[in-house]
Amino acid sequence: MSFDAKFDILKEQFLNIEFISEENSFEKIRIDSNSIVGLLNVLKYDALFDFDMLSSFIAVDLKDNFELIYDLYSTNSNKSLQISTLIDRNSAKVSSITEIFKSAHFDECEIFDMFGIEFLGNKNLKRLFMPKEWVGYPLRKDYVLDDSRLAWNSEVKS
Amino acid sequence: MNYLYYLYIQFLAKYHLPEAIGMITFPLLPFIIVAVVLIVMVIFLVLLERKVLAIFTQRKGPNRVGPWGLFQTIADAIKLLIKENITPVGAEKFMFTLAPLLAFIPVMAIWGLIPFSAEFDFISYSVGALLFMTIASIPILAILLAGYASNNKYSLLGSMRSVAQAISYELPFVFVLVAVVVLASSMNLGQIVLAQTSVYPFCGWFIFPSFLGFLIVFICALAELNRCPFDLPEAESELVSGYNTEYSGMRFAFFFLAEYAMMFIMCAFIATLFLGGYLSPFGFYLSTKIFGNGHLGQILVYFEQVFWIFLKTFFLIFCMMWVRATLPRLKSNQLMGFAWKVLLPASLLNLLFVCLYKYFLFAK
Amino acid sequence: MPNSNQLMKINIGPQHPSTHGVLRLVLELDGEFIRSCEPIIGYLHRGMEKMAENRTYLQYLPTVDRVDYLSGFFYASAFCDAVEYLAQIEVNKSVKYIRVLTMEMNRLASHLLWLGTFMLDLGATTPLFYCFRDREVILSLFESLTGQRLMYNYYTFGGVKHAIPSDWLDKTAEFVNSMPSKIQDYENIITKNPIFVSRTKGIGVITKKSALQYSITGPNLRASGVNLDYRKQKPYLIYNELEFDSITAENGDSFDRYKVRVEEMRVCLKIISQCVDWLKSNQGEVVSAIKQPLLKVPAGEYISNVEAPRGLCSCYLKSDGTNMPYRVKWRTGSYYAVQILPKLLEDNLYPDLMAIFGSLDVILPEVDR
Amino acid sequence: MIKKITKSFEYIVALVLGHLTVLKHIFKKPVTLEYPEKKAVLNENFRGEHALVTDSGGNLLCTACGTCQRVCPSFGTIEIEKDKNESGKFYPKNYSIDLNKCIFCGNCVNYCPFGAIVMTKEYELSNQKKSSLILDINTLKSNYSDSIIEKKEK
Repeated sequence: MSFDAKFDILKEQFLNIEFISEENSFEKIRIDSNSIVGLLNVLKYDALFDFDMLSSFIAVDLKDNFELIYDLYSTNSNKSLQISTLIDRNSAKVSSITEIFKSAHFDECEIFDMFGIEFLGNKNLKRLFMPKEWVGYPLRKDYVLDDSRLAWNSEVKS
Repeated sequence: MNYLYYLYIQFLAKYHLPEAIGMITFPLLPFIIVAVVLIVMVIFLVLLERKVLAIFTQRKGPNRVGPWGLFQTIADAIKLLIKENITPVGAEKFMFTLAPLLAFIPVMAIWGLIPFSAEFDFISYSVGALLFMTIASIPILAILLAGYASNNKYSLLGSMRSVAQAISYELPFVFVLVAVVVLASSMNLGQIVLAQTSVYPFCGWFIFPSFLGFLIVFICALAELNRCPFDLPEAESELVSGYNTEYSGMRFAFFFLAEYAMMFIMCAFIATLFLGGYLSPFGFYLSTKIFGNGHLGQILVYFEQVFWIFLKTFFLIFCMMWVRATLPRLKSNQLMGFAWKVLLPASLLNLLFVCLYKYFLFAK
Repeated sequence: MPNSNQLMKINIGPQHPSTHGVLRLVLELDGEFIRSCEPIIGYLHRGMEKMAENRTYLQYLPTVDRVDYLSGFFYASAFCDAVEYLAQIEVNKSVKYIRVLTMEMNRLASHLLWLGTFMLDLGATTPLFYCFRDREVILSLFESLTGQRLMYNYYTFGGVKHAIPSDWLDKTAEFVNSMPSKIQDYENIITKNPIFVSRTKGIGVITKKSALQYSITGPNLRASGVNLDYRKQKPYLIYNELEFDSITAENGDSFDRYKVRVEEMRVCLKIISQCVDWLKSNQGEVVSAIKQPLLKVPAGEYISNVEAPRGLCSCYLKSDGTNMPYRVKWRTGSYYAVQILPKLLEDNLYPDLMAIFGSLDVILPEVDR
Repeated sequence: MIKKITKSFEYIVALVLGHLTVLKHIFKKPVTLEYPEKKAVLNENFRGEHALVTDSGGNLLCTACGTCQRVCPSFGTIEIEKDKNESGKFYPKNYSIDLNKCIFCGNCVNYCPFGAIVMTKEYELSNQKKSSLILDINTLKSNYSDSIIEKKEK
């Protein structure tokens, strides 16, 4: 069962699903953000795909929108697959996948902490690393590092 | 002993002091010696523990303060003396200060009970062993008092647990003590040691008929002293740092010294019970061979006996440190279960065996 | 279940003797039993991913060792692997062998430190000194090879900083021959010890399903029976040429995690001796040819996977053609091990906290990045 | 019941074996190094305190090109004041390294095109004042001459 045949099965179930392989980059399956949960459910529980581990959950700020990359891995068939979605920058909301993969809770809290992306359905979404009262989302490209407390900003040479 | 008394009177006469003073002060002499030897012994023991643990792990141990680090413990003691004695708010003042004393004083009392040689048997009661057990359990009350008086929820919990542990390990200890008393058919420690004499080296000792008893007593001593596999109360630094949380300065030093003094005396007690106290392992005394049987030989026999009991005690202390170097800590529920489910039946079994051994061997 | 007001809420850390760094656990205790636990992390967050975005590739390389200061080589190798893939920099075989050799020695050192501190948590003091005595030999070997004991900065793109000193391989071979007896010593003291066995057998069991749910990787996963070792499944560098086996155990409790790691130490020794023999027999040009400081990497993205001592370490690198990385994301093993901790601690005795947490081999710089 | 006895017998054997392995270490030499009296032997590429290389004539090899500044991972550690001497060659009028920020990674040594900066084996750098941790050009020069003398003694 080659990968293309499997991909065709997915094509029928999901509307705007496309296969991307840019130059000098790994192949990704691009899908829009509101049908992510459906796709991951199929990929995990369907015996055909059986991707049972979310190895890593990456968010990237592409200046005009965010990209979420789900790096799945299947222990039985030793294959890994990357799913990617694009989220609009100012209304950054996506449904949470903690029901499917429990490991995503920490990742989602971190991405919310660093990028400000809201994960609907995640029970206690809170800042993971930054202190509770921190303002702004540090890993965004437009985040200005002007906090006077940071070491190299303070001009005082003791 | 009268020869020593005669020497002492002559010594006083040289400074033309009347003989009456000699008569009064002579009984005091042993207790002064005991106090000095105890303090020196405890200071040396604290250092010995750190040195022995260092040798086990291929390290050098403290060697900066004084030659081979001998003054290390004195330096620690001075440091503790200088530190401020903090009494927590809301603590029972009187009981808070009483607890460390209550932990240390009984240890001084028990010291006299143990026969260091045929002559240096300072307090020889006909019920020596029983008296030892009663006084040895007073420090457990001190732990309870310390936990209650320091008005700290955690130290109360910690002291409760260490008292429960000490009591549940006292029971097997007493049953094995009964077995030894059966063997020696007397409670007086001096008699117990004499009952272990035999012509051939070693084989008179009680460790051979009741080896199981020796193991049980060794384990129970470890538990009573809160030492290695059973050091749950101190190890509770994760949750509760034991009963001496609130203590600082000299009061903490008292608890610390009491623990080491108790260790020394517990080992001395086990040595008298099982390893034949001051009897020399070769069946005869070297000093009579070397210095003949005159007065000098007799006096040196006493001192040689003291040497033998110290040697056996330090061997047992080395074993305790050796166990501390190897074993991890027990969990709290295993701790209790081990005492009641394993040690108690084993001590009864040992008692049964010893009685049978005594009946068949001495029945005729 | 007693209502929650009877529970005693205490928190352990962030400064605490046995939290291996600055982790804070808020525990709710019902007498002796732990009812709930909530890890609070972020005390050691240094912004590794933000730092990458305003530093050139060569400037970022030394900070990569600090993602997990006990296994610096793995993270440097993951980052170098990603940059070399994107910039199509060729790396010859002897450099690969040096990387595998130093990584396996680093894994051995990290496992030794884990064993020492794990036994210290359980109360046995001497294994700590034995493990540190052996780890000291490895650290002094690293110091003579790279110049520092923990922060190596030895790998660069396309090779290593400087060649191996002359007698270094012989000293390593001598060390490898002396190690098996030492590991046997640890086994004698610990493995069959009744107190250790009763404190770790059947405690903190991670089932195969929940391990995959929480994406646990590395020795913790292999102890639960899943044979996932990235050196075997997705061989990188020259692991396909080396002959070694990945260790698994069945019931995933603290004892099995201990067993898997001690066996893995022996596997490390086997790999090290193979690498040393190969490196002795054929010399190769090892020093990296890239000397210009402003290395430009063409646009692209890549995920490089490396089997770190605490689980899978994957580095996602996205470059946009300039000399600074556009986005770096580190996936580390302890991050997910801390996440499963509350589930393991439920309804366990309080002293079990040390047995479970120690056996997971969590280290905080990896969690907070 | 028999299983219990064999198990406890196995435990006793394991305990005795554990104790004997620990006892075995009594006869081994201590491995600890008494630091202030005896110092550890360091390899030549040990990364310690920095030093500016001077040729036999006593003038610096450094041409103040600033590569070390660009390669240093922590910003603002190396401060250079460029100047031109009479023969038109650039030389650093002032060159300071701030050890508070330096992480001793060795990038400056590795990527310096002229090999003008070197890391000596000096690692006892603690000091009372933070300002004395900022090495100016004279201390860097004297470091190099000290390390040369040291090499000669060996």
